[in-house]
Amino acid sequence: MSHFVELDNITLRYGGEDTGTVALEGATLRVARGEFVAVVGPSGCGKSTLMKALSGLWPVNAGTVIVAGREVARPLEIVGMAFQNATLLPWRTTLDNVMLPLEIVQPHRGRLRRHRAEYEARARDLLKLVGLAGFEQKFPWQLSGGMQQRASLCRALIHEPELLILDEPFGALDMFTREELWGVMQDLWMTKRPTVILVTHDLREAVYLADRVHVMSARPGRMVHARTVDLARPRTLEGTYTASFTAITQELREHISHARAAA
Amino acid sequence: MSHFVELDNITLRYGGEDTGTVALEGATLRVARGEFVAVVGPSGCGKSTLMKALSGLWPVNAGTVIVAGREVARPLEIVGMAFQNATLLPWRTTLDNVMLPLEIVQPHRGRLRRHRAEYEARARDLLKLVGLAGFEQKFPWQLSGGMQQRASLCRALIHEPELLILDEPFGALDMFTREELWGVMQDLWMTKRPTVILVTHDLREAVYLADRVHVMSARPGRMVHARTVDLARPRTLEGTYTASFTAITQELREHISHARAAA
Amino acid sequence: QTNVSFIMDWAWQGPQAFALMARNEGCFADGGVNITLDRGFGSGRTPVELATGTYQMGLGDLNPTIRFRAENPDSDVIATAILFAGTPMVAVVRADSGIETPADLEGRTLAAPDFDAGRQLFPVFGAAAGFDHTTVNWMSVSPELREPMLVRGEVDGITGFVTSSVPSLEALGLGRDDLRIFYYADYGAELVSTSVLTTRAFAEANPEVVATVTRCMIRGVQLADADPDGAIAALVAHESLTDPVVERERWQITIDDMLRTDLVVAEGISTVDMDFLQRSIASVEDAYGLENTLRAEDIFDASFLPPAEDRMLLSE
Amino acid sequence: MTDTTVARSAASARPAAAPTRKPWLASRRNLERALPWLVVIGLFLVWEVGVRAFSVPQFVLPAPSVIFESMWKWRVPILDNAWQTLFTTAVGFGIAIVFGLVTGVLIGSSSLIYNGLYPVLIGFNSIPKVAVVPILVIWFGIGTVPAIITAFLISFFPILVNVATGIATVEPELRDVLRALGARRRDIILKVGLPRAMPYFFASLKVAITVAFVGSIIAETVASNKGIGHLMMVASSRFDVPLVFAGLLVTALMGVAMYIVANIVERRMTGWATRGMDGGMSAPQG
Amino acid sequence: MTDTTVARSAASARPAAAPTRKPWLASRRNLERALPWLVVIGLFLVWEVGVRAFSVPQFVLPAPSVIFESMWKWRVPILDNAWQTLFTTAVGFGIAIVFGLVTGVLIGSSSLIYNGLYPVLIGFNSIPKVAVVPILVIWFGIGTVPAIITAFLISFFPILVNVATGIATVEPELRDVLRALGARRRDIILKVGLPRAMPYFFASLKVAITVAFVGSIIAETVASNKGIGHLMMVASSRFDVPLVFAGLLVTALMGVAMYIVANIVERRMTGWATRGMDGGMSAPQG
Ligand SMILES: Nc1ncnc2c1ncn2[C@@H]1O[C@H](COP(=O)(O)OP(=O)(O)OP(=O)(O)O)[C@@H](O)[C@H]1O
Ligand SMILES: Nc1ncnc2c1ncn2[C@@H]1O[C@H](COP(=O)(O)OP(=O)(O)OP(=O)(O)O)[C@@H](O)[C@H]1O
Ligand SMILES: Cc1ncc(C[n+]2csc(CCO)c2C)c(N)n1
Ligand SMILES: [Mg+2]
Ligand SMILES: [Mg+2]
Repeated sequence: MSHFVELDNITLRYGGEDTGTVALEGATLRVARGEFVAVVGPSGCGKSTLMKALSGLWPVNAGTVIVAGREVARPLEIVGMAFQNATLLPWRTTLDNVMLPLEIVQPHRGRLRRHRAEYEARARDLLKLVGLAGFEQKFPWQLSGGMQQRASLCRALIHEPELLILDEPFGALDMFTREELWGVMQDLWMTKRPTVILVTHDLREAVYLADRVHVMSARPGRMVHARTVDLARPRTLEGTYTASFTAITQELREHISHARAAA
Repeated sequence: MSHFVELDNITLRYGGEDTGTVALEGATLRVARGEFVAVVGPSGCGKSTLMKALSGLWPVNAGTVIVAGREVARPLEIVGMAFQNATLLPWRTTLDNVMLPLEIVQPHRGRLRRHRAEYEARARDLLKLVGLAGFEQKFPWQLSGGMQQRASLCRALIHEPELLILDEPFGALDMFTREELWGVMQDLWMTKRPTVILVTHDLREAVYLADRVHVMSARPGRMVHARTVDLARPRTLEGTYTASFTAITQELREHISHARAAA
Repeated sequence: QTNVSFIMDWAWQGPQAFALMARNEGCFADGGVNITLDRGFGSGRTPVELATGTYQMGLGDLNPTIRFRAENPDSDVIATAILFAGTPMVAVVRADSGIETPADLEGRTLAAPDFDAGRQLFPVFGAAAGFDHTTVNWMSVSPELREPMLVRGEVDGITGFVTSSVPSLEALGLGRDDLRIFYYADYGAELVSTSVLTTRAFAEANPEVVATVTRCMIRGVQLADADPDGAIAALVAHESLTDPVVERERWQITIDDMLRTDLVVAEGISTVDMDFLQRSIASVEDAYGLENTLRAEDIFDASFLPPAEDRMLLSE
Repeated sequence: MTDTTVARSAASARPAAAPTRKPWLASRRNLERALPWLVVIGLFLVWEVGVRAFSVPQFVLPAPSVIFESMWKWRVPILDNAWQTLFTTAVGFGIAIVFGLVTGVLIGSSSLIYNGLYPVLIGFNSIPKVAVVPILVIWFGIGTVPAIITAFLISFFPILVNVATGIATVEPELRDVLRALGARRRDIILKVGLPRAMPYFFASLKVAITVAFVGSIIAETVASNKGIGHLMMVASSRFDVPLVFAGLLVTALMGVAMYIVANIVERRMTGWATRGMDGGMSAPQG
Repeated sequence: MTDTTVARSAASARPAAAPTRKPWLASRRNLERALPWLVVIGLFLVWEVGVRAFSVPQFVLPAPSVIFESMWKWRVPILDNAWQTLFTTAVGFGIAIVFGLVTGVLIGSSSLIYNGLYPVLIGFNSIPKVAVVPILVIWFGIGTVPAIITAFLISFFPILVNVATGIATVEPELRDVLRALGARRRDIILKVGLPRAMPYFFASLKVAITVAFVGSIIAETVASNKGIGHLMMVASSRFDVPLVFAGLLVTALMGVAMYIVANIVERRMTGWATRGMDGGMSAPQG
């Protein structure tokens, strides 16, 4: 079976042949359509770089990146991406930032003008879902760090992309807001079934959300371990305290520990 | 006894009298010299705002802010601050970013030119301590998110300030790097004994590091609970799995849960 | 040695070469004057430069100075010699334009800069030649556009100095045969031209210096008239950008049309008929709508001139 | 740029001082509003006194009072000619904005075009436009067209340079937000490049407006029967120095008027860049 | 701005294309280097052919060949005068940089000064500098000084505007980094304001250099015995249009030369702003 996302043995180097930083070397990752995959690994190992490679934002130096059956040469319309930093556009209000993808991506782009109210309602609903109701007309710099991150998540979701790339989308949130959003993410995934690739430092988060968790080595990053999470869906917060759950996090923990030590 | 840091019943509003966002209302916090205090609370509750108020970066609308016995009207030289976003200056290398406070704060400022090599060695040591050896000459945008955060932490520490204000300094790090840096922080605190105020979302982190943990209410933020952590020092990672430790985190957890629900 | 800074009436061209000849001969130095000769920017600028003290002495067509004096009664710019008695002011039309007499200019369009003396004294020409100058339409252009406008037929004629317009038109491909040139003087306009200027205050404080400079300027004209090629050679030596052929012609026109009036040939350079000058002043004042207040003696002081025998032309 | 009221949100201004200092704040705002007038009036006073004290002759530097007198005396032709110049300048400036934006975007977004065009543009702009006007007059005849073209030629370059720089220095992170959506180049420029470049675009307008006036006026001095340039030419040809200065003063006034218009638009569009704060480097209370 | 080699670090360039495309890349870099020449040569060719085809008279627009001929014929005085103009311009420009930086910092960092000075500066800059030269001549005499002052007066404003904008739009987050250290205002400007404003400072230099040339040349046409302005005056007063154009061409060349100098300095100092990448909006492979 051909995979929806297929990174094959990629190498990615920032800068020149000799002097550059090799961020990824021989990284391979396959994700089926509709799968939810998490990527974990030590800081600076190349997780964000991997996301940039697979979204087509940065060309690889070796290996192939195939998404939806075609080699990725430039970024695709079917992707929704939440960056590690919120990177909201400072000249747009929160609402306008969230609605940005609708101005770019078809078919919304063509429909936006006529169906503006409908789309705006959708954006407001999303913002409400992440707890940002009432902040629609604020500018990004009027939001707290965690609020910016949540707005950025909404921007990744608004156009209901087939492939979701989320780079630490909950990193700046307190535990409760975070857990609430896990639930939101899981609901969303179970109803729309996008393909999701999530980068996180939180193993509980990875195991709660993902079908499979990949562990990366220290830089230059490559996949050193993959763990399928076969817990039943929908998963609950209580479930994260069960033994089977903690066994998985414990296993992953060890692998990361090795990956770090090996560097 | 007069405290080193004394925030008394402060109100802070972004923007105008009627239209502005009230971020803090009636927040009170007292920290003795040499104490290590953590502040936790839901996203958007005003933690960063509290830090800005107490560092003198943003004037309060009501109440008093006293640091080292004097009312804070403008930022003080004795403060070292790590912002929630790394905010490294993009035109400086990592090393130069870390050395920035030395160019500003006395007595280093006056000594820097003559003792450059010595100071540079100190900066390199610090960078090495947080795992950034070899990245001294890279520009900030050539670092990963977690690496930027670590460099920003070094910048807060380099001039050995009396008062350390750390706004989620470990948020973008994987668990292992984070735990390693907890140890680094604890060592540093135990040897130099600065006054530290730490904002975090991680209760384990708060309890591991702090003498006291303050819980903030949802916006407009104020202190709703304070918990003294009377665990022995130096604390160990194993210690975080003990019952007495988890009892404290559990207690704090409940308070935050209430604080969120009340909003 | 007394330092004198002297501003010419225009850039270094054929008509300005004489001053260099006098200097090269050592006339100024022998007279105890250390002279600095600077290019000028039009006769209108010279009285202003003198009045502000930027320069002590200068060269310029007398008409703008008359006007300056009349409009600034406090100022004391005077002429100590009139080097070129014949006015170079002309109106030029194309020979094939059907304009045969000045009167045919009525209702036509002429191009000239606003500050062009020929344009400003056009009323004098109109009065002398007997036509209604107010019916003429003017087009304001910068000097470098004046002749091209005529060449391209966008205007019926131009006004200007014969010394500048005719060589320019030739350079643009219109020879004398293609042109009809109306000399203001030919129709009875009583105007004089290029003069040595200074302020009365300076002249009274430094009478010998002024006398020397005045004498040497006349000497320079004598030399340049007698040896036109030598004058151009001096010019080329001074201003490396000079095109000798054009400047030789320009100087020749100046000699023929401005220098050698009957009076000058007979009695020497700067022989001034004070009645003529008074009438000339009146006509300038009329042209500008000023009251007739300026007297010839106030603006021309003959006392610094050398004796008549030293002012005779050397040639012939 | 240094506005305290912001577009779309008044909720963003930093409290410039603790509430107890309000009266001082109020007077500071008043001071800010009054300051340009004070500076101008002060300037004129110094000028007037200086001219009188040293009894500078009128044809060197007329006193402001004399200039105002002349302005009043010739108000009808001055207004007439000023109107012409304002029109010419506005048209030329308008074309310059469009052209400067488009070319700026092209140059800023492609290093090929940058390398190919910049040196040529620099060369062209080092040439004094006075020298080009005669050619324009010969091509387009005497009148408004050469002046408009001159105003355009002289003023598009500052706009172009700043737009190009703004586009070229957009933070890659912001650009990547759009790129990740598969946005076309055009969209990236419209949604990120141009908004990001706006503060510098408006900065360039301040320069461009002033040079546009210079452009149309020098064109008018070279060949025109209308406009402030023509008026100043006529005035100087009859030694009416006060009228020349009246023309200059009117030009300055028109420049300031156009600046105020641009400034209003700027405040609406680029409040985000200063986060609606007092644009200074100073601490709120410092 | 669109440089691919960066200050202090070569390790930052995005791979502009996959390795397999290297040959094309190489030829692209060559193309970039050759393009300005190609554009200039192309321009001259079109010009030459156009002039010949329509047999445009020389006084309207001389053909490049004629201009080059004239350039060669008068090479000695041209070089002489060009040197003078280059010197004058460089001095005036140098003063303008210092003054523009200082005033830009003041205006950018204080809304009081901004409000007080900007309108006056706009007004002053709307005035054609030609009109100011005669006054300068009366004060300083004919010669180099008025030309230097004119070059300065005309070129400080673009620098000032961009420095002020750069300082005023510094991200408050970056400013807070310094403020939190209790840094003095001067330090904040030196360590954050100015570095942040550098890309726009250099952008403004491109404009300022060109207008500095314009300034010294117009001053020379009004009051000087030397310089390209003087040369063009002499040439135009005898209708030597090819020589006028030769003067213009030499000016353009000098402008480009100064630009190249500024560009080299810029590349060293502002590589960070484009992250050392091709400064375009385009995708690495797009
Ligand atoms: N633009 C860039 N230029 C040069 N080097 C870079 C660039 N971006 C990242 N790197 C380097 O690539 C390596 C991997 O970075 P990456 O951002 O992918 O790490 P990460 O796994 O996302 O880390 P973190 O968990 O801290 O976000 C790092 O060593 C970093 O220094
Ligand atoms: N510059 C600003 N202008 C206007 N409002 C602001 C500004 N900064 C913060 N706020 C508002 O103040 C409130 C508190 O923000 P703050 O950044 O202090 O939250 P926080 O507790 O740090 O949250 P987080 O955990 O998400 O970082 C938020 O509602 C935010 O919208
Ligand atoms: C008002 C006025 N003054 C001077 C000139 C310049 N000019 C050109 S040719 C020439 C020769 C006469 O000596 C002179 C003086 C002018 N055109 N108009
Ligand atoms: Mg990352
Ligand atoms: Mg915060």
